[in-house]
Amino acid sequence: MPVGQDGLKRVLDAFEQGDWDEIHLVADDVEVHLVARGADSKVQATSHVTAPEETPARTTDVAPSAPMTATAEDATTVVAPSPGLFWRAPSPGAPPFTDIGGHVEEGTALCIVEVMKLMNTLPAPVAGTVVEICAENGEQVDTGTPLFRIRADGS
Amino acid sequence: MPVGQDGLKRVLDAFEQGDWDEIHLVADDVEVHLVARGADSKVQATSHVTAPEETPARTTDVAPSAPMTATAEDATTVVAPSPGLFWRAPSPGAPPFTDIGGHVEEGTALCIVEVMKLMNTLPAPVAGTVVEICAENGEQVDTGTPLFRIRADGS
Amino acid sequence: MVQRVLVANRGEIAMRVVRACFDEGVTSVLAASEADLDSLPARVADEVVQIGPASATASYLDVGAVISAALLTGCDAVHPGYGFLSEQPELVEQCARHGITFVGPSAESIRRGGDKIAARELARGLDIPLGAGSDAIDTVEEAADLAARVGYPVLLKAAAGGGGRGMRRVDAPAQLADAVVRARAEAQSAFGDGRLYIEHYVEHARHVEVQVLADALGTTVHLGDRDCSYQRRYQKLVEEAPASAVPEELRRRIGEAAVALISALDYVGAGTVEFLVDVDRDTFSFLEVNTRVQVEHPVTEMVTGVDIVREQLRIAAGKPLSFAQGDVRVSGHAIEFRINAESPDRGFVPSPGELRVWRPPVGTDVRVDSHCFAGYRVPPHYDSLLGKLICRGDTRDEALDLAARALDAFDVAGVDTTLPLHRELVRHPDVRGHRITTRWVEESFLPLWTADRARTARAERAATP
Amino acid sequence: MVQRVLVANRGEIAMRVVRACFDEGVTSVLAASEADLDSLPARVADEVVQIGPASATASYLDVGAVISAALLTGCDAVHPGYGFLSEQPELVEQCARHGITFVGPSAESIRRGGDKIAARELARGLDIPLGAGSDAIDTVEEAADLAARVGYPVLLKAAAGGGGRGMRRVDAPAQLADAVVRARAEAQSAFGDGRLYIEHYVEHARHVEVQVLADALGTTVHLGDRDCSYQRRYQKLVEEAPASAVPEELRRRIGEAAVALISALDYVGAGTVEFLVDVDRDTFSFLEVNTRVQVEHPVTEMVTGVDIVREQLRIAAGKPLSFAQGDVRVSGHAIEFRINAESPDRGFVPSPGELRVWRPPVGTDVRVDSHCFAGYRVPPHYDSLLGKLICRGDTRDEALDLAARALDAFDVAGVDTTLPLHRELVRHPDVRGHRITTRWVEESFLPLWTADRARTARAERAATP
Repeated sequence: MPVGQDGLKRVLDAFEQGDWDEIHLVADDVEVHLVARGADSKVQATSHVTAPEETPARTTDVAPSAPMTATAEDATTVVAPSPGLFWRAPSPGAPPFTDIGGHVEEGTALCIVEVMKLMNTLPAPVAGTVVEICAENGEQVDTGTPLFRIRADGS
Repeated sequence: MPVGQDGLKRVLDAFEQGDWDEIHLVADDVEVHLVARGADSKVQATSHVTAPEETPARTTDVAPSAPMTATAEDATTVVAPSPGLFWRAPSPGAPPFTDIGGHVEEGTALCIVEVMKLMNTLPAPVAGTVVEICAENGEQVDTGTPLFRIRADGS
Repeated sequence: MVQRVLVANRGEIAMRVVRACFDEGVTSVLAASEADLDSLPARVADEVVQIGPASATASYLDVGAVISAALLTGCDAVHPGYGFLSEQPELVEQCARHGITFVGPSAESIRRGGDKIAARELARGLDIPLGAGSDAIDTVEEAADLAARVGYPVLLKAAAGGGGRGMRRVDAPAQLADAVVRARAEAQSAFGDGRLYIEHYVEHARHVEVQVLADALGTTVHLGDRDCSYQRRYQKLVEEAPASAVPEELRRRIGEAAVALISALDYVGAGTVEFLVDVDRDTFSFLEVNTRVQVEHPVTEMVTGVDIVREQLRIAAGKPLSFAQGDVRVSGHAIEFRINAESPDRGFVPSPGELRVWRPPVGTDVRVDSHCFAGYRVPPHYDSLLGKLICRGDTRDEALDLAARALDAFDVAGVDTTLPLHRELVRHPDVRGHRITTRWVEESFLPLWTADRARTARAERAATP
Repeated sequence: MVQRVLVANRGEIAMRVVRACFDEGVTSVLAASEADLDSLPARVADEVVQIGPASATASYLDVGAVISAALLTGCDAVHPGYGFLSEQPELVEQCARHGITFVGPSAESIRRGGDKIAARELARGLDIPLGAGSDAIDTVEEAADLAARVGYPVLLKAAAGGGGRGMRRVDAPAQLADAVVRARAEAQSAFGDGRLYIEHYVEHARHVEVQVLADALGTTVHLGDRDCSYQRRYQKLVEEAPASAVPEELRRRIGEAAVALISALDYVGAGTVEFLVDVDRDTFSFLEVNTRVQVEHPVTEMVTGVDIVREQLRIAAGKPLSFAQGDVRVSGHAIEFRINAESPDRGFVPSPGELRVWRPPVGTDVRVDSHCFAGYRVPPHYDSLLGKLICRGDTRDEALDLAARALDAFDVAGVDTTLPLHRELVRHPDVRGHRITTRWVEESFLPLWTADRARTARAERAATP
């Protein structure tokens, strides 16, 4: 059954009555994208412009894996220890753990790699300055994908 | 269970008692190849040197498809009308339908393409001389594989 | 002892036997040709032994290759599946000689049951009806006598003939004398032999067969009947169980005849006795015995709950059948569709190649027996059966409804298949009404369906700019 | 009317619901996130609607997305599966508001049954035993009184606590006074709140649950029990049906308690009532109600023959259950193994990636519920369940034997899975002897198994030149 006028109309009615910020559906040959007036970050979230909505809501009690690192050109590269999703903040809306130019101590949390509901917080392997952030917030990364480059203090 | 000495010995005994010409088995890491003294064409057949043993035993009552043809450089190419096995003779041991240098009339049988037990006899599309046979007897061919090139009479 | 079974076959029946081995807790060793080393049964079986090149004569049909493969891999039994060597007494004898259990009847049973003339003699001795016929006739008077006896319409056939030549249908006594003269002349010119014989012409026939299992301890049971009247060129396309269109009383007598015949053969294993039912006369006649598991065995499994291939393995191991005749209940109705790699639009030419998509339907009363998977290359060397869709319902109508939906959901791409044909067939009023006879597919269904398909294709071409 | 069902879930349960829709003859429309558009349920469902990006909060957990998807595609019902929105009263209310049937209980039932405090109150009112416990204690004397009443060993717990902090086990009255003082100090320093309470410490517990189905016409039946004591970090790993290690009389009372509770909730749909059985005392206590179909429902289906998900659809359509309590027969024993994409050798870290090989075992009493296929990329966004292997036998021993063989035959490559763990577990003497309690996996099985694996790995490394 192709999506008919009926279905579209019902979605519009529901959207007007509901308190939903945004709806984005694709069925058959129809794409529906509705954004409520006054809706803010959520819209941006699902349009993939800035920080996605997904919340690293809880960290688990599994010990974080030590991040794999690789040193090149005076900077230490922090890579993803597993496939997963790269999150720069502890929770959505929260400020990022760190940013370019930021200084970190050895062990300072850099980011979260989320894999199948498991939140893996990656600590900085060295004290130093973040010179590059190599992945986008929310990006799907693979094992070994570079995430951060940190110039160690005194190097 | 890896193949043991027992299994090998039993095969050898059976081969000596039996009237089999040739046995070729591969199991696990063992390959057994036994050829009876005095065995002739069958040996060659399964060792893939000359005409395989498979017999186009009967032709079916399905009308042979007209072979697809393509003309280039003064010669007409006869291609396989379907995937299948290319047979140059009507039955094993029989002389081939035709050979390089042979003259054919339009409609003369050139070969059989066997597909899933169906024997498809291909007729020559033109009268002329066979200048090339492009596939090996018994070869597995695909739709469109060139089989023969025939220089038409008078060209 | 049956602990390691050489599965001497390929395709969907190899999968079926491998699965039965798993169920019985015995090891399966697949005997595969070079072309089948990457096949699904080769991946699913416990072990694999390569028995020769792609060519079946040098692999699946080579008794020596099969026996040596069993010896090499230490198998104590060989399951032949159907086709290939399954009804080859030589394989049975060679198995016995080398101390290997053949999963099937004795060589003697195969010879007596498999040979049509011998089986007809046996049936005659048991008073099982044979196709009404006659010995050669000499005079027109003799012909008139015989025709009156077997009943009109009759068929005049050339004794030396075949393939329909010299065959002549006669509907009434008045036409007989002329027909005999002409048929004799035709036979003489065609075969150099003018002898004729007379049969009753069965206008509306159903192919009905009975599934039998017999263990080595002397128990023979039958699992009810199947109706396999959907045929094209004597190849079954669709099968149903039970044969519920045939009157109850006739089915009872057919079942008894099957058991009598199997018992007289000292048969051990799974077997099928085939009959032709004359729909207009409510009579039946014996056709032949199949001394192996058949392609269409799943419809019987679906309505009885008996696992025929597991029972074969039990029987071969010398165990008693796992149930008695009194336990057999035929519950509901099942129908099977053969999915062949063939182009029904192009005279059913085979269509090997790579299966880009292979997505069978899933459902509780839906069973798909197949060796296919997405990415599988259907080899050109063997037959075109890709798999079988079997659907069960509490009633025949429910089974057909389910089958219609399952066929629609069956998604195959890369090779042509008989699926489009089945999708139409299952919805046809004659099928719904259960009015199928052995000539229905070729004479009623296919001509219209083919014309329809061609018309649709033309219309589509015309609509494309 | 339930004619078009929006399947608002993913993974194996989406496949399960799509299949049940097919069986019931209703149309399935899969609501899929962007990451799941190429998944198997998206290919098998009749239709697909994309409801948002990979992130579950913006797709599978978004009530607005699910409701609008149902409206857009003209669905008259929503099946929520398990997890995600399946126990979210808001989805139920929004469905009602838009005239869509929610396949599950009312919002009110979910609230009263799903909330642990509310459910405990309800159970208390029905005289269903609760975990033996106390209100906060003030003095050592009060503690001694209570401890004597609930029975030693007891557990002192911080009222404000959690995660094991401030928890202290006391085995005998002589140790109590000292323990109370220390625990209070610990609780005070950890939570700024020194209040304690006392529970009986259940040393050997089994997790037993009862599957219930209730239709809208007032019929409530139970389908027997399951034993889900194999757990790691409160996550079930393996489940069995029936809970045959528990004494018959206790199981009868547990079943009655479950039905009483469900009836008191005016419940409509499939639900599970969970209990903890104290193995040493032969007592049971109520844990919680799950107001949805559960991951482990197939073990119950395998021993009863009831299709729980089809019954859910029937119930949602207002139809009566297709069977009565008197028809329910628990026949044989079934066991389920969760195949997770996790590395048991590396602390069970998830292991997403491409499944190079996915070859589940085939067999009559073997069922594999899964959305996986060879070539499938397991996405990192969702949980790690790849599928479930369920095996049935006439006895528990037969089920375990079959499971051992099926686990061996289960071939997966490309991602790490829990299969190696299950292969050892199923052969463990404690499992064969049916001596499992809720701490067995973590305290008995895993430490030894992990050490063993590490030793084997080291030996293999050493043997490699």
